[in-house]
Amino acid sequence: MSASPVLSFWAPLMVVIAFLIVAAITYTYRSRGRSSFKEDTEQTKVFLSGEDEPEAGMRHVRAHNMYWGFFEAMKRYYDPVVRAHTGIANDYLIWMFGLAGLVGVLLFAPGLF
Amino acid sequence: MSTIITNAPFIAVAALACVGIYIMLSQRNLIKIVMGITIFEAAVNLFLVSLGYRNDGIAPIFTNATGIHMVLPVPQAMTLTSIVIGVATTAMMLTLIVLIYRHTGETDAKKSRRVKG
Amino acid sequence: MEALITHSPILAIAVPLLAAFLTPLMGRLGPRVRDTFVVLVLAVVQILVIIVAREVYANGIQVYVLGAAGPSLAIPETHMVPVRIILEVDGLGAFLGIMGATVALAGAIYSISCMKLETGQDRFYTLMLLLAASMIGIQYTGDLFNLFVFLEILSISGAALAAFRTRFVDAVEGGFKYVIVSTIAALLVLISIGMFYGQYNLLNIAAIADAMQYTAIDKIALALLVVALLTKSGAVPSHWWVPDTYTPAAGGTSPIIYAASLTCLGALFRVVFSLYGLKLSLSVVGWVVIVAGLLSMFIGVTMALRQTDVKRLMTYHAISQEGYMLLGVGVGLAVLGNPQAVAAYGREAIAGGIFHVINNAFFKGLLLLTGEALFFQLGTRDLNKMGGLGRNMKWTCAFFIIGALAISGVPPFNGFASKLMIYESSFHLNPMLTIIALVVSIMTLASFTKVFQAAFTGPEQPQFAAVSSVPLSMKVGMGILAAATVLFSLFPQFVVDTIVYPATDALLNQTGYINAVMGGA
Amino acid sequence: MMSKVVRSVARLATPAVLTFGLYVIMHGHVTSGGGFQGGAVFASAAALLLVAFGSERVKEHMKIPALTGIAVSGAVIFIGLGFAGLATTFFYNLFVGSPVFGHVPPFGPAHEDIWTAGVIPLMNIGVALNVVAGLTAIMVVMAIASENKRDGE
Repeated sequence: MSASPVLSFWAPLMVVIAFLIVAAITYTYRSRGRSSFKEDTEQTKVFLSGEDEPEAGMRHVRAHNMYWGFFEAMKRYYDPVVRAHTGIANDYLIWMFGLAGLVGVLLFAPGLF
Repeated sequence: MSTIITNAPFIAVAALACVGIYIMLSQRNLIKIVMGITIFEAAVNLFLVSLGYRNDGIAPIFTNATGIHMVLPVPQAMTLTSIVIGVATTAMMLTLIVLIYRHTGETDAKKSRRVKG
Repeated sequence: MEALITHSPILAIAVPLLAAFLTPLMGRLGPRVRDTFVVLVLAVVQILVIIVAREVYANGIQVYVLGAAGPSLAIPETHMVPVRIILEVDGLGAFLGIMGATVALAGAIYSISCMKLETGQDRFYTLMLLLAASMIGIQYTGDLFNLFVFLEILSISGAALAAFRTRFVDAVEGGFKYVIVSTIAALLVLISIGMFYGQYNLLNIAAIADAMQYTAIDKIALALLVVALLTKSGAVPSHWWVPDTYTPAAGGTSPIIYAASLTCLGALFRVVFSLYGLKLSLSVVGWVVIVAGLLSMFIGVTMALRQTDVKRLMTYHAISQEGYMLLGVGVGLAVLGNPQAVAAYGREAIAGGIFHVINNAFFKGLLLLTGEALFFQLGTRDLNKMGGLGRNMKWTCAFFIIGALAISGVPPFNGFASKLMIYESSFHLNPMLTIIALVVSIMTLASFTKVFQAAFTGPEQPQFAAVSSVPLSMKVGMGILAAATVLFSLFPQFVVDTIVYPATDALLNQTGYINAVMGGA
Repeated sequence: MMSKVVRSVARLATPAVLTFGLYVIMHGHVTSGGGFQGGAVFASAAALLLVAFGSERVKEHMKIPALTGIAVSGAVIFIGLGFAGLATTFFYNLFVGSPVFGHVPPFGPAHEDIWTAGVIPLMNIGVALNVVAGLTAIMVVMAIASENKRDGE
């Protein structure tokens, strides 16, 4: 029962300590910030120019807006993959039997790899 | 000819399995899918029972009988267990189909589907 | 005490099984009695699996023969082969037993509050205990047919739990898909059992492994077993049922069903390593497992990115993380025939895969529970409707952050430790594997950032102003898994040396597994 | 509800079916059969009654909670007998040699001695209770479900 060669150089406690030190530094730095900032005043408004703030529902970036560019760029990958997830019970079974056939063929064709 | 007769159960197994798999893969009706599964299950059960068959064998309810061919009891026990489990799963599937029908008014796998992607 | 240790393997299965049938009787005494009873039983099971594990790690493989004149009387005097049902617990079984029992305990405690308003709770807890019993049974059994029976118990109880809230149409549909897929998987397992019995007249895994010839029929049986168990564990390309089933699973059961599918992954390892071992065409099966792992990782994570249902997103990650385990173990399997490669990186790869199994059961279970907590409080799983919930659901938010960082492999969490082991070792086989694994890890972080941003940050939404923190039992349930995650994160070296490497060595030592039952040197 | 002929025949046949089911259950350890087979025969009487008299009348006499109780007690008997053998091993046949089903049969063709096989006949009874109640409950529930649907349409 030997020690893992990979994990022997991995010390999570060190990372935790480093995180705490950085957090302490950050907190001290933050507390030295401008003392003129007051909560619940004009300063916290979203628009400095005094425009009306939109409602809470409008200010939040919704989940479906995220990574839009990624999906658009990967359209050629996503279209067939999403279409394959039909949700029809028969298709699940077709994939399963197909996979069984494929693995069976691979086992009987040694030398392929 | 005799090989055909001794292998007849296994031919039946293959035929039943093909029928079952074909129904499962091609029929969109949920109840027909369950029927296909049941036929496939019957094929598996027949396969197990035929494994234990011995020529001129008798029922294995003897204690240490010598000189008498007995069919193997273990595949029979396995088949019975599998039948019991089959009853439970079939009941489960049919119950869920009843519920799906109540929710959607459909027994078609495609039309009753509500989640995908 | 001695007797308890001897009988602990069967007790770990039989106690939840008996308790499952006593639960309806307890339910007549009142819900509090029943809930306490269920939690107590699962706590006892937890203690039992730890006793088994201690014994296994101290004294090697534990064999328990049911119905024999003595618990270790594997082969009767009048026979040459084992005829009774034999439980055989090796390092892997003990390891996955601990995983299953912990997740079941957390899920049961979580469910107390979460399911309080549902009807038919007696049946709910009965099914939950059956699921726990079958999960431990699959790991502990040394008998193929027994494995099939436990697989079927797992399928039926899992499907019933997935479909438990029958007022939701997606729950019923998820349960139906799960039951048909797992019935077919179990039937494929049964066919292969028949093939083994027809050839060797044996059902015991160790005895079949001893007699294994790797004939053409054994190859067919291997293909059926691999596909059935890959399907049950939810690997691409037959992962389709996973999101449909886990997403609507009621209360605290989604992590338990997930742990159950990880158990099926353990059964796959058992079949490949202990039943076939060096006799199978290693590179073919190894690369089948690796490719299945890569596909699971990539398709799982890319599909997860585009989901807007919070639990469905997490279930796609379940598939994706399963890919890491398959990758690690597949790398080890591909080089199993080469002792130098095994010593250099193969053992490390398998250990990484197995370590990832237990890590995932904890942090993925935690994430699924937070998803269910959001559903419990908001009545919706739609991320598009959420926002600003970090204000009112602080505990859930904290648990979510722990789980999300751990699953994305951010140091110092345990996900990083196990992924590091997989990266380091798979790099030796083929650098491409590591690159794909790293990219997937980044995309995992991206998609959990999306959940965090959409659900917990942002301005407070007026419709959720009245949302309160989750009840105590749900916090405790999530807390157990979070505590396990944090503990495993802080002391990965200890965990790997005490439980992961024994499990790995148990897989690699096929002769040991055979000799424990068959005797001999 | 079916016609009077059907109902009369069902009334006559039910005792015979039940007796045969009981026979199969109790002789499970010496002849073919056992708890599940006998239980299925026994429960088929419930199917007969359901067909002949309709679910309206049958469900008055077969309440689901009672059936659940019977099924649960059957399972508890089965696993309890397993626990009873725990002094030696789980599922150990502890009644061999005792007055309860304890005869040890001589070697050779079975002697149809019903007092053999130790715990196995008792386990058969447990299984039979479970199967009878379970199958009956399944049939009653399905019958009620189909009746409800008919009202709804």
